[in-house]
Amino acid sequence: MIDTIATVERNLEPAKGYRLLTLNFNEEFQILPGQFAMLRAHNGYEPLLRRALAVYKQDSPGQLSFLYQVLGRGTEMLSLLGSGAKVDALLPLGNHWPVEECPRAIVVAGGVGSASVLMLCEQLKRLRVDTQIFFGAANERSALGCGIADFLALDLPLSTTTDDGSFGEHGLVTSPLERHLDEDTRTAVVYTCGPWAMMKRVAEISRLREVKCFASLEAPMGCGFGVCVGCVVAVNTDEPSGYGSYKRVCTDGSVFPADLIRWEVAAMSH
Amino acid sequence: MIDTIATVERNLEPAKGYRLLTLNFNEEFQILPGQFAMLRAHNGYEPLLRRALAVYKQDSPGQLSFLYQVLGRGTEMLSLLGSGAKVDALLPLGNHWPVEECPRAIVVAGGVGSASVLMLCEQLKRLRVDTQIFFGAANERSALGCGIADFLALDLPLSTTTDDGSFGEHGLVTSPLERHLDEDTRTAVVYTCGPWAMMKRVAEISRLREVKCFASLEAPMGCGFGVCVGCVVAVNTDEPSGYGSYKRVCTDGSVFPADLIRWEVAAMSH
Amino acid sequence: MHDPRLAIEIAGIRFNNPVLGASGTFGYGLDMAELIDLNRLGGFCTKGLSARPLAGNPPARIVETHGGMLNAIGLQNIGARAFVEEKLPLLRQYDTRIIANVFGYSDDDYIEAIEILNDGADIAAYELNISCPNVKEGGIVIGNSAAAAARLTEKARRAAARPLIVKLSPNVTDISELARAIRDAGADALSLINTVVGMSIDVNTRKPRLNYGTGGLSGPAIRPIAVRMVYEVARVVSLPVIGIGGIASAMDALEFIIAGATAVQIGTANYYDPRVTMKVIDGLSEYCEHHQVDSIFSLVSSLRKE
Amino acid sequence: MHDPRLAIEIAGIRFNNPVLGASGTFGYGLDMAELIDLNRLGGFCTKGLSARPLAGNPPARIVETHGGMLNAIGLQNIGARAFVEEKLPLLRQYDTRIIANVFGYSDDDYIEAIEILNDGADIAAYELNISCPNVKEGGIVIGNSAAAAARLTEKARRAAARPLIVKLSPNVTDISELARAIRDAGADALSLINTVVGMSIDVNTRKPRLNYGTGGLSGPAIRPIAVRMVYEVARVVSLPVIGIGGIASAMDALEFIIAGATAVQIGTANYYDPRVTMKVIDGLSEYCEHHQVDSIFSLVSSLRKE
Ligand SMILES: Cc1cc2nc3c(=O)[nH]c(=O)nc-3n(C[C@H](O)[C@H](O)[C@H](O)COP(=O)(O)OP(=O)(O)OC[C@H]3O[C@@H](n4cnc5c(N)ncnc54)[C@H](O)[C@@H]3O)c2cc1C
Ligand SMILES: Cc1cc2nc3c(=O)[nH]c(=O)nc-3n(C[C@H](O)[C@H](O)[C@H](O)COP(=O)(O)OP(=O)(O)OC[C@H]3O[C@@H](n4cnc5c(N)ncnc54)[C@H](O)[C@@H]3O)c2cc1C
Ligand SMILES: Cc1cc2nc3c(=O)[nH]c(=O)nc-3n(C[C@H](O)[C@H](O)[C@H](O)COP(=O)(O)O)c2cc1C
Ligand SMILES: Cc1cc2nc3c(=O)[nH]c(=O)nc-3n(C[C@H](O)[C@H](O)[C@H](O)COP(=O)(O)O)c2cc1C
Ligand code: FES
Ligand code: FES
Repeated sequence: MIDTIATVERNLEPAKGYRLLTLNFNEEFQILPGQFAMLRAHNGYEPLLRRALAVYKQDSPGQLSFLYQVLGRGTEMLSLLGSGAKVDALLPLGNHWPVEECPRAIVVAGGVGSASVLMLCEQLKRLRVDTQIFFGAANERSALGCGIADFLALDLPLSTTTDDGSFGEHGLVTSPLERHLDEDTRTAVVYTCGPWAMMKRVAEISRLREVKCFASLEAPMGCGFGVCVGCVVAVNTDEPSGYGSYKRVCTDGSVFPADLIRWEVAAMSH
Repeated sequence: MIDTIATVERNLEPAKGYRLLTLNFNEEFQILPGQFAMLRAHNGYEPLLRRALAVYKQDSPGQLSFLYQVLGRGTEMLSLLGSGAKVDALLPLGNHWPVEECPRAIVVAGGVGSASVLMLCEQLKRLRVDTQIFFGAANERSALGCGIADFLALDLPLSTTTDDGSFGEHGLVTSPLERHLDEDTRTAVVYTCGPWAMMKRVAEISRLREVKCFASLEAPMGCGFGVCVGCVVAVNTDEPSGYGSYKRVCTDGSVFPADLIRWEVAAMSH
Repeated sequence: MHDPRLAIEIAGIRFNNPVLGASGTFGYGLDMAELIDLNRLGGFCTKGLSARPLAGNPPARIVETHGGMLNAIGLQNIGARAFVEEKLPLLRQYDTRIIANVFGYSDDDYIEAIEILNDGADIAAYELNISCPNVKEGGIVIGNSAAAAARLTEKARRAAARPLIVKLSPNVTDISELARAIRDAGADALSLINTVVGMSIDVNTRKPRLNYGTGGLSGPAIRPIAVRMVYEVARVVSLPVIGIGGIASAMDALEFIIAGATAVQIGTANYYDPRVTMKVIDGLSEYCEHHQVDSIFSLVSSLRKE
Repeated sequence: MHDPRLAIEIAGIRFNNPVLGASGTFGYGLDMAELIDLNRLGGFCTKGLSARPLAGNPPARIVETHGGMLNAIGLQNIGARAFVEEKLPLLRQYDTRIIANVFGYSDDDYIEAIEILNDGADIAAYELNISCPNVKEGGIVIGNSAAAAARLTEKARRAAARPLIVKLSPNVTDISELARAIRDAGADALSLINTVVGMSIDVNTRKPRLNYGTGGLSGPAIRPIAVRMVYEVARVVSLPVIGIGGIASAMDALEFIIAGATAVQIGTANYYDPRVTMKVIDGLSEYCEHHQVDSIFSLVSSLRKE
C-alpha cells in the first residue's frame, strides 16, 4: 500500500454517467484481481474523503484504469478531471478474489460491479479455468458504461441481461445464473460483485445449491486502510478479541465468503 | 444587478500569479468604471463565498475581462477555470468613480488595484480630461501581471515605480505622486486603488495639499449586494438612522471620498 | 403561482411555502427584491432590530472557513423605528410574510423594540434573537440559560401584539431543556439554530481574523448540528419549529422538515447563491411531485427509524 | 532527525513534536506504520479501549457532510487486554509516545480498563474519553456534566499509574466550567474537542444516514468551534491543553497552538491524507524557520489582541 500522486492519462465517458479513468503512476504495481484504490483530486477541498474504486485494468505496471459510475459528489469530482490533472491515490488495497482452488468459475457481475471482476476473468482465462460470465445491467447504455465490450473481448462464455431488455436477455442476471446452476451441477465457485440486493440473491442461490460463493462488498469508506472501522459489514462469527462481529470491508475484504455475511443486517447500510 | 451564469472565454496568465479572465455573458451590460462583480465557479463546493473582482475591461456589451492576483482559495479556484467553464456572476455592483466635475485627474494605482482604474483612465481619456497616471508594483513581474502593457497602450502620461526598481522608478508610487502635486498645483482630483497602506498615504498626501481624493476600497465580502453588512469600513459620519458609522464597501462604495474614511480604524481589517 | 402543496401554517400565520430568508442574511427584504421575486417567497426575517440603531462591530466582521463562515457583525441595524417608518411602507407591496427579528442588550431593550414594532403594520410575527453570540452584553447569556430565556420570553409574549417565535442558541448542552422552558413561558414557535460560536486565527499576525475575536459559524458546515437539534427539539416540544442552519438546496431543507421543522430559513447560502430561496421552493415542489406528497406538512417529523 | 524546536512536554512526558494522531483515526498505530514513519510522530492516541472488547454499532457508521463527516462507530475495539498483549509488544519498536484512549459505560468500566492498561509497558499516558456521543449508555452524560466528569476523573486519577489526560466534549454550554471541574479533580492535562453531535437524513428513504441515528461531526467544518473552545479553556485553566478538531495542515495546527494548545491531535485528515501528520510536522518546522521561533512552546497561548 502506498500513498502517491498520480496523473490523469485520460478520463473517457464510454456511456453517459460512466467514466473510464486511466492514471499514470511513478511507481510500478502488481495488482491482484479485486483490489482497489482510494482516489481523490489532488489538493481538492470537497468532498474530503477519497472514493474507493476497484482497479478495472492494469494497462502496464505503472498505468491503471478505473471504471466508475458518476453518482454523487465524489465521483462527480473525479469525472471533472482532465488529462494531466493530479490525483491522490492510495493503493493497492483490500484482499483479492481467491482462485487457488477453483475447478470451475461462474462470475456474476451486476452494474458497475463489473469493474471488480474484469481482472478476475482475465486471470481465470490465463489459468485456463472453465469460466462462465453472467453480466447484468439496467439497460443498454449501462451495459456499455459497465464495460460489456471489454467482457465480450475476453472471448469467454458470457450471458448478458438487462432490466429493460434493451440488450441481451430481458430480466435480472440471477435468472440465467439459476438456470445455469440447475443445468450444470459440476462443482463450481461463484464470484459476484454488484448491487447489494443482487449479491444477496446470488449468495442465496449458491447456498441453496451448496455452491461456494465469494462476494466483493461495497461500503462507504472513511479511510480505506483499516483505521476508521467505518466500512464494516455484519458477519456470522463472533470473535471477541478480533474486530468483533463486524468486519472491515477495506482490509478484511472487500472479498468475503458469501456465507460469512449477515446479509439481512448489513443491508441496513444501503 | 443580475445573477447569471457566464462562460469562460479564456483565463490567461499575463505573469506568474496573475490572471486575466474573460467571460462571455448572455446579457449585455453597461459597466461604469470602478464597478465590480462577485464571481465563483458554477456548482463549486469550496470556497462558498463568491469573490469580488473589479471589471477590468469591457471587451463588448456581453464580454468582460477581470484582472486578478491569485492569493488564496477563492482566486485559486478561479485560476483553475478553463475555456468553456461556467462561472456564477453577480454584477454590476457598487458605485463608480465620480468624474463629473473633474478638471484634472491623477490616477494612482498600486498593485492589482490597477484592475479598478483601467476603465476609469479610458473614460477620462474619452472625456479629454487632463490625466496623469501613477502606476506602482512590487517588481517587473507584478507590473506585467497588473496590466502595465494596457496602461501604456492608453498613451496617457504615465509614471511607473517598482518596490525593487526592476521596472520604472525605484521606490513607492507615492513618491512621484508627492513630487507631482508639489510641482503642479492646479486643481486636481486624485483617484486611487491599491493596498490599504498605500491608499491611506495617498489620502494623506492629498489631504495635506487640499486635493480632492477618491479611493476604491477592498474588504472581504460576504454577499457583495448589501445584505450581510460584513464588508464595512469605518467612516467619519455618524448617522443613527442609516448604516451607523460604518459603511458597506459593496453598496455604499467601493469608491469613497478619502476624507470620509477613518483610515486608522478600518486598517484593522488588513 | 403558488404550489398549494407547499402552504403551511405556523402560530396561525399562513405561509405560501415553508421557505424563509434568515435574519441577517436578507437585509430588510428590499435589498433582495432586485434578485428574487419576493412574492414567491414564504417570508423572511429582518436583520435583528433593536430599540435604537446600532453601529455594530469594527471590521473585520466576516471570515470564510471550510464549509462556512464566521461573522461578528455586532447587530448593526437601523433601529426598530426606522424600520417601521422607512422600510415597512416599501415592503407592503409584496405578498410575503415579514418577520421582525428583535434584539436587545437587556430585557427592557427587547420590550422597547417590540413596542416600537407593534406600531408597524403588516409584520406577521416577531422572532426573538436571544442567541446572538456577537455582542458583549446580554444576548449570549440569555440564550444559554433556560431561566433567563424563559423570563424574557414571558415578558416579550406580554408585550408582543403578534405571534412570538423564539430563536434558540446551539451553544448549549441540552437544547430541548431550553426549548421546554421557552415553550412553558408562552412562545408560539421556535426557530433554530443561530450560529455556533467559533474562532479563526491568522497565524502570521497571531491575531484573531475577526476584530471581535470570536464569531458565529454558519453555512453547510453546521447543517448536521442543526438537523440534530431540530430533531431533538421537535421530539419533545409540540410547538412549531423553524429549521435553520446551512441550508443550500431543497434536499437540505427536506432534512430539516423530516426531522421536525414546519418551515425553514435560509441564511448564508443567500450570499453565495442569491436566488437559492427560489431554487429551494422549486425543488420542494419537485420532491412533492416525485414522491406524491399532497402537502409538505405531511412530511414534518416523518423520520423513519427502524 | 527531530527538529529540536518542536519538542514539547506535557505532564512530564516529553514529545519529540506536538503532532499526535487522534483516537479513532489511527487504529492501534500499527496500521499507520506502512504509510508514515511512526518514529517521526510526536505520538498517537489508540482507538478507545474498553475493559472488554466491543462490537460497535451496525452499519452505516459513517457519512460525509460538507467539510466533515459524521461517525457512529460505537467504539468497536479489541479490548484493553488484547491491546496490552497483542499490540503493545509490536509498538515497542517505535520511538513515539503511545497514549491509551480509555472508554467505559460506567465509572467502574473505566477503572477496570485503566487497571488492565496499567499492566502494559510503554504507555505514556491515558486519555479519558468521557465525551463519545455514539454510545447509548454513560459516555455522553458523563462528558456533559461537570459533576459526573469530575467524579470520574478523580477515580481514574487514583487508578491510573500514568498521567491522565481528560478529553472534553464540545456539546456543552460552558466548556471552561467543565475544564475547571476536571482540573480540580486532578487531571494532568486536557484534550479537546471530541466530535460535535450531528445528524444527517436521507430524504428519499426518510431515514437517518447513520444506523445509530445521530453521530459525531469531525473534520475541517468544526475547526472554528474547536479553536474557540481551546482558547476558552486555555485562558482559564493552567493545565496543558491538547487541541483537536479539523486540523489538516500546519497552519491549522498553529491556530490551536496560538490559541493555547501545547500539542495537537489530527483525526479525520488522516483518512483522506494519510501522511498529513508528517506534513504538519514539516510545516511547523518551516514556520519556526520563517518566523524565527526557537521553541514552538513560545507560541503556545501567544494570541495577540489589541
Ligand atoms: C472496495 C470498493 C470498490 C468499489 N469499486 C467501484 C468501482 O470500480 N466502480 C464504481 O463505480 N464504484 C465502485 N465502488 C463504489 C464507489 O466507491 C461509490 O460509488 C462512490 O464512493 C460513491 O461516491 P459519490 O461521492 O459519487 O457518491 P455519494 O454522494 O457519496 O453517494 C451517492 C450514493 O452512493 C451511495 N454510496 C456512497 N459511497 C458508497 C460506497 N462506497 N459503496 C456503496 N454505495 C455508496 C450513497 O449512499 C448514495 O446513495 C466501490 C466501492 C468499494 C467499497
Ligand atoms: C470591490 C472589490 C474589487 C476587487 N477587485 C479586484 C480585482 O480586480 N483584482 C484582484 O486581484 N482583486 C480584487 N479584489 C480583491 C479580491 O476580492 C481578493 O483578492 C479576493 O477576494 C481574495 O480571495 P482569495 O480566496 O483568493 O483569498 P483569501 O484566501 O480569501 O485571502 C487571501 C488573503 O487576501 C485577504 N483578502 C481576502 N479577501 C479580501 C478582499 N475582498 N479584499 C482584501 N483582502 C482580502 C485575506 O485577508 C488574506 O490575507 C477586489 C476586492 C473588492 C472588495
Ligand atoms: C452575517 C450574519 C448575520 C446574522 N445576523 C443575525 C441577526 O441579526 N439575528 C439573528 O437572529 N440571526 C442572525 N444570523 C443568524 C442566521 O439568521 C442563521 O440563524 C444562521 O446563520 C444559520 O443559518 P445559515 O447556516 O443558513 O446561515 C446572522 C447570520 C449571519 C451569517
Ligand atoms: C471515526 C472516528 C472514530 C473516533 N473514535 C474515537 C474514540 O474511540 N475515542 C475518542 O476519544 N475519540 C474518537 N474520535 C474523535 C477524534 O479523536 C477527534 O476528537 C475528533 O474526530 C475531532 O478531530 P478531527 O476533526 O481532526 O477528526 C473518533 C473520530 C472519528 C472520526
Ligand atoms: S474504510 Fe476505514 S476501516 Fe475501512
Ligand atoms: S458584502 Fe455583504 S454587505 Fe457588503
